[in-house]
Amino acid sequence: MVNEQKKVMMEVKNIKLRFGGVVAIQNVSFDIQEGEIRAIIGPNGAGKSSMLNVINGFYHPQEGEIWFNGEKRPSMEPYEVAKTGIARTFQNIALFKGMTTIENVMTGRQLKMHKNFFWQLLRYGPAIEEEVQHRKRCEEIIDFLEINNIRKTPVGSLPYGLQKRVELARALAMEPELLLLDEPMAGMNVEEKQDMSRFIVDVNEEFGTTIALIEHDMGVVMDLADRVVVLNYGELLADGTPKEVQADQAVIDAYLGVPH
Amino acid sequence: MYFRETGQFKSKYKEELAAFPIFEDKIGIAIAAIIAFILIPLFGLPGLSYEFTISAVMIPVVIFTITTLGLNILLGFAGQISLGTAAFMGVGAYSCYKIMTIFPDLNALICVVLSGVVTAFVGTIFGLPSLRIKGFYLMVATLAAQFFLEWAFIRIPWLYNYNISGAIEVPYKEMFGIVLTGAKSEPLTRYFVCLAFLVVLTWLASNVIRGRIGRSWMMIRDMDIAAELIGVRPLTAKLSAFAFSSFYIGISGALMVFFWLGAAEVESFDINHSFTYLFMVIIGGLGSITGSYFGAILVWVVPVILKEYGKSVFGIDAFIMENFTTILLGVVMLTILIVEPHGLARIWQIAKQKLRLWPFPY
Amino acid sequence: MQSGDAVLDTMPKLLARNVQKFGNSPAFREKDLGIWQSWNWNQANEQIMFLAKGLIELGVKEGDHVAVIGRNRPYLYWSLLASQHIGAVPVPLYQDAVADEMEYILTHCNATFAIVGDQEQVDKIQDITEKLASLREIVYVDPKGLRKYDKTRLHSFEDIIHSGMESPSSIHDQLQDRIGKIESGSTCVLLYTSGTTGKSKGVVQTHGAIIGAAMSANEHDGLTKDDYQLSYLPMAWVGDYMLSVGQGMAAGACINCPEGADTFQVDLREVGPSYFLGPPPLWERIKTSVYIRIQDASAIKRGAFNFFMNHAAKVGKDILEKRSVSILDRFLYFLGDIIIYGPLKNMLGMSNVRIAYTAGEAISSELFDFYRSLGINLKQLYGQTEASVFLTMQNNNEVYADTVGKPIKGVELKIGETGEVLYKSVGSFKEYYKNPKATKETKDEDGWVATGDAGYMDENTGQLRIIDRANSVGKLKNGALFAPKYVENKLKFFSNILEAVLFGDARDTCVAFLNIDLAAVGNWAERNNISYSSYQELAAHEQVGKILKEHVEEVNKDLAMDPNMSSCQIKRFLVLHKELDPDDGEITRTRKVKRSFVSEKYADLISALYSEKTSIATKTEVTYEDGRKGYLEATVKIVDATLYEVKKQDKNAA
Amino acid sequence: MDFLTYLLTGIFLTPFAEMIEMPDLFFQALWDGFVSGTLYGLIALGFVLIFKASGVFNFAQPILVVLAALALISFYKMGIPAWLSVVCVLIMFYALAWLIERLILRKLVNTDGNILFMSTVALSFIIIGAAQWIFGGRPSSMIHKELGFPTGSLEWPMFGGGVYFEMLDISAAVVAVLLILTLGLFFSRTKIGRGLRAVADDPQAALSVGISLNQIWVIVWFVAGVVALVTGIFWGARSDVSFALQIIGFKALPVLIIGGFTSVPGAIVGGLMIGLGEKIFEIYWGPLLGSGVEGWFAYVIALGFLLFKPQGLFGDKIIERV
Repeated sequence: MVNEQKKVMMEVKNIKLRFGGVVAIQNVSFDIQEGEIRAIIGPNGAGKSSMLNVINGFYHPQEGEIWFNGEKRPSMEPYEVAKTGIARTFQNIALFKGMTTIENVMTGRQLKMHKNFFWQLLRYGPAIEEEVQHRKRCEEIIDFLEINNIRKTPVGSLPYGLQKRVELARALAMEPELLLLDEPMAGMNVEEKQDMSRFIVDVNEEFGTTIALIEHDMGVVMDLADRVVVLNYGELLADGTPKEVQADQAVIDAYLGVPH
Repeated sequence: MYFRETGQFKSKYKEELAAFPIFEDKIGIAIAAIIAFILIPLFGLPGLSYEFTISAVMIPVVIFTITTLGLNILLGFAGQISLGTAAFMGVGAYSCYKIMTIFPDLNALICVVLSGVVTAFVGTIFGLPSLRIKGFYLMVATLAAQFFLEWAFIRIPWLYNYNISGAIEVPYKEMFGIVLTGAKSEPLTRYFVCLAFLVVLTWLASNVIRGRIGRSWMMIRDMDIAAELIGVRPLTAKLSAFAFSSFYIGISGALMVFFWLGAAEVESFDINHSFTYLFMVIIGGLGSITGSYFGAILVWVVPVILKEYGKSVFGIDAFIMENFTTILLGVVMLTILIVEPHGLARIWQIAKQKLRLWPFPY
Repeated sequence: MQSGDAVLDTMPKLLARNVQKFGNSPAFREKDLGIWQSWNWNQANEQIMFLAKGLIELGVKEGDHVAVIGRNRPYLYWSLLASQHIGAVPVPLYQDAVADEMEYILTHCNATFAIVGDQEQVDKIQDITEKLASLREIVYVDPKGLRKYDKTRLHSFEDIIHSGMESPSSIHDQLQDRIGKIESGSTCVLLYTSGTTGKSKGVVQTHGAIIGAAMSANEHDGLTKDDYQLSYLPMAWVGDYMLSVGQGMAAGACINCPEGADTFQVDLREVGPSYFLGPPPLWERIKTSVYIRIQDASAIKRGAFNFFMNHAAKVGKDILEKRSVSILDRFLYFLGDIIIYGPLKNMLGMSNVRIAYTAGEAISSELFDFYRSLGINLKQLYGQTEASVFLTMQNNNEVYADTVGKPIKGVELKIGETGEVLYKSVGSFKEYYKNPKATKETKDEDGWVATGDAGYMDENTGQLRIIDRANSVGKLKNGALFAPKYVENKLKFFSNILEAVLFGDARDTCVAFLNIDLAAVGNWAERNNISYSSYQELAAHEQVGKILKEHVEEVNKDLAMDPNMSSCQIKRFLVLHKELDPDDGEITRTRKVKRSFVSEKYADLISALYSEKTSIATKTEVTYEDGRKGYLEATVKIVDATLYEVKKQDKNAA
Repeated sequence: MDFLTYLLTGIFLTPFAEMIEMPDLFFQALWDGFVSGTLYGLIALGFVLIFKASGVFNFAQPILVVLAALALISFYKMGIPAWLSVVCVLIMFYALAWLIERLILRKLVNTDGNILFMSTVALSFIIIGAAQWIFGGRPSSMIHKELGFPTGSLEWPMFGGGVYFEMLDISAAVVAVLLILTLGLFFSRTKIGRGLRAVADDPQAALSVGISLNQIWVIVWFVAGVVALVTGIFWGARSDVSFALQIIGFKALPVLIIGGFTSVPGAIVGGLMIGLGEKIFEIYWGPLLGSGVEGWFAYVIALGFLLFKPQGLFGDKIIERV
């Protein structure tokens, strides 16, 4: 929870993103403080996912800067961004269909494993030690998210709710500083939503991971998020605590569809 | 039915990560090894002459398993399609030939390995387009490699030391007093050399695939966007796949010329061979080492044996048998694609799973 | 066991011997984080000593009662042993007991400390803390979810181990001194009986009794340190205590704990134990699951299964008991073993089972023969909490479905006038805790203990045969014998019937309640596409009634063959609209029917059965999983069953 | 130093000098390039047709060309008059199209593209085997004369030399253009044409509006057969009919890369570019690299396109969405 003025982990300054003629994001700036759960909400097509992709280095904004841990971040490729400790889950699931649950979670450890090609060839000594050590870390995460009984099932055959949880496990395996969740509860029933919210809070408290959460369900946003950014048609509409944002007239109009 | 897994529990992660965790699988592998290393060299295959079995069936199938393994790493594990396999085998063969002529006293096996390394470089270069394009377009790019290299094998005399016939002959090589290559070499020794290569390369491949690098390939294959966002650098993953796969294909090319054919013209590296190797991988099963074995055995051994039986038993001449086997290959390929797109490996996996659950269905 | 063991009469001595003789062989194993974590005796001993010292530092004094609640985990078994080492008395409780059940036991034995498995147990105890005046500290093993709890009287298992590790040598001396004080007669464990009759009683067992009974049981079956078993039964049941801690420690065998409650089948297969004990309902559930799963198999598999199973039914038992069998049959059985029996045992995780026991209640011969014909050496044993379980056990070559074996070493049996079985054994209990009256009632001056079961010595097998609970064996109005348990077991043999309750004491005819087995009947309904939305609706379905009528009449025909049992034939019966449930107090945790409670609660149904009514509307109280109470209304139909004449046949036709 | 100068002059100076000196040779090269370009275009058209209509990249198209040519010759040898044997070949193609739809396409209706592509590769193996078995493997000459196509060549004196136009090539070009126009019309105007385009976009949607998928696919494969026949006739006329034709058939792939998979004009323009480029490059730059450059030239150009404009000139852009 955020009480006093905390160190800012990431700051996004007047970002402008265009796809050909279509303006996806129109000079938006906001910050994410360390250890907080920052929600990004807004109607469909407001630019939420695009903003996430900008942070992720998947889209390169035409203008604007991204500051991470106090330094200005040069324009990076997605895998470089991942190295700096930013992980994410996807709106519509992007699991590796050809692998089982445990293998998917192990992929989260790629950045942490370094044993060179020679050792990999022999898979002996340091290489296997590294594999075992990271396998144990994955098992702890599997235990944490209570998906032990689907450890060996191929992810393709898992129900929707469980696939979302495996994706969260994979992101956690990267032990990120900043975790980007793209509508983690889309398409879930009430019980699954409760479980996922509990896990998100646990992750925030147990591992101290800062979380940027895109979510439609206002109920979830209200009780999970410390601060909320509201986007609409690619512009920043409001930024503040859930209560402030809820009372903000511009936000209510945007959601109730006053013609813009 | 065959499996008795009661009491086989894992108390260390290492056991869990082993190549063959279940005891019964270890028995299966041991039986296969006995057949390959002892039974066939001693008795050959039933109904076929011993000489024919070794030099016309076993040596090629072992070599083609290495090729299929290489292509499977590229296509099955890393998801990068390539129609240039035969050409890369050619690179392996010619580079081995050049190495042997430039360094005459170098041991034959080292030459083969070095030719693999050379092919790995060449393969990586031709793998560069995979960074920009994928899927179907990449296939056409590899076709460019295939035709360009075929052209190079004829048009660059340096490759075949300017001898008029344009083909490369195999020099006499021996190691520890055993004659390895050249006319006087025993088929059996050549068979064991190839088999040794296959075993070592399979072990290395299975290690790399189950490790960090193999996982990065599979990530790229399944969902390259997600892989990139998790920290896998597409460039390193794709090019390492091309390099590693070309290393295997280069070695198999060198082995084909120096330990089987005894000489090589360009035709043995043409586009049709590339298609056959592609068939081996697809029929065998993408993304599975055992699949590579099944594919090579089915696609190579069955036609050869059919031709042999056709000739000796039904007296049909080779030409008709040749066509019959091509049709048969096409038909088997189609059935596999329709019935089980993941190839024999998946059929084997399902059968194994059924046996493990016997007598219950789930 | 070797002669030198006479002196091994306390848990600390046993542990010391195991460390000394079997130091590096596995002592405890648990499936956790995907693999089987294991500790050998040296490592286990080290952990137990640290835990003991940690508990001393926590303030556990000699004679204190330490409650141990949670699913089977090595850490909790260590807690039992560590408490014994510091002279305290461990009191294992059922982990799925409801809060007020726990409250009764915790207040009765005024436990001062509690070592629990996870957050669920901590919550239950904290709900009732005001009522537990004596409880001071709680130690939890799994920290998940407990981060935010107020830690004043709550400690993590790691911290206790840690404090024990760093404890000063004075604590060490205190530990040695306390170990020194423990001898054969001191209290080893306090086990609460599942109490089929009213409130459960606390059975005080001494070290000597537990170890004596365990040693003679091990000797009877020749169990060594390699005969391990899977500890899946509730830790509070004497069966688990005797098998895991008693026999395990006595033989130096490894104690294996499953990953969780729901992964029993997978863990059983992975561990592949050679020694297995299970109550009849478990054997029934496994057999039903086999038949249900095989129904969905392909025709060939089903065909092979039925063919070989029939062959096994014919010849299997003889082969197991080494009797002569024709060459063809033996070959067919050998073939069957490769195709069906071997894989079946493998799928059930019982391939390596050398010795399997059924206990707790009688078992139908059909179910019993099913396992023996497969080559699983299932045997009967009889005992009770007060006797540290082991009273009579069958030898490998004298196995029958309806007798419970001969008394083992150190046990003497005699039959009282009322037909009640009495025993004097090395494993007899010291007393009922704070209940001298009950102690005197069950244990007379010269040590004979009343079992509360009626039975007699069978002439031709020389083994004990249990008919029924002493107090429930009654007389019909016309004086004929009324043995409800005997009939109920025959009814429960049918896979469709989960539970049956017979009434007839001091009446002129017998009547019965039946509970359908939702899994089996549900599967049957599905295949005959009969739709049903609830258990109640399926139970009331008239086609289900017809099938159960056939079952009852088959039992009546069977009873008619035995002259002194034919009077127990069922004249009328009804299918209960709700499952008898432990939470409603109708059956115990190990599914034993609480007969008096049931007859009070359903008095209206019983009277309807004895009247001419063909259906009865009733309203019954139901407890839901989270403890809320609700009411269930239903009109239950009553069905008449045909009775059969007593046929003049010789005795052993039964 | 002379090697470098030799190289530079060889690439930049001598070829253009030769062009100017012998314009007729240049025109001749242009004309030959144009003709082979149209034929490449035709083969590519066969690919585009099936890809547009069923989303399947028909790898067996080149072998269909060989099959058509061989069948035609064998029918003729059996004594059937030339034009009648053409009809027989067409009937054969209709039967083949029906079989392919029934045995293969119907079963693989919604599998992913790779598997469909692989099935056409398998199909090509079956056709190779069958064709060799039935028609024998020996190369034989095309019967274009019997079909009444004019032979001999026209000579057009120019700049002191002469540019020869084979009558056959002219008729090939004419027929090709005619075929392209009819197909263009067929696609846009006729009911089946529209149905075809609908199926290509989204088979499920097309089904929902009542277009019978199977019927469409049979027609498409039949039309591809017709194109193959035309290509086979003219291509077989230029060089004799043998299985080598299949290798030339693969040349259509780079054409598709350049022209885009889904556009008919793209196939033709691509074909011409490759045809002309190949001819000119071979004649003027070929000797420098040891000739026989035709084999890989098309692919190298295609590679160039792939790296900068993957969807080709006319193809629709491929967009990656996360």
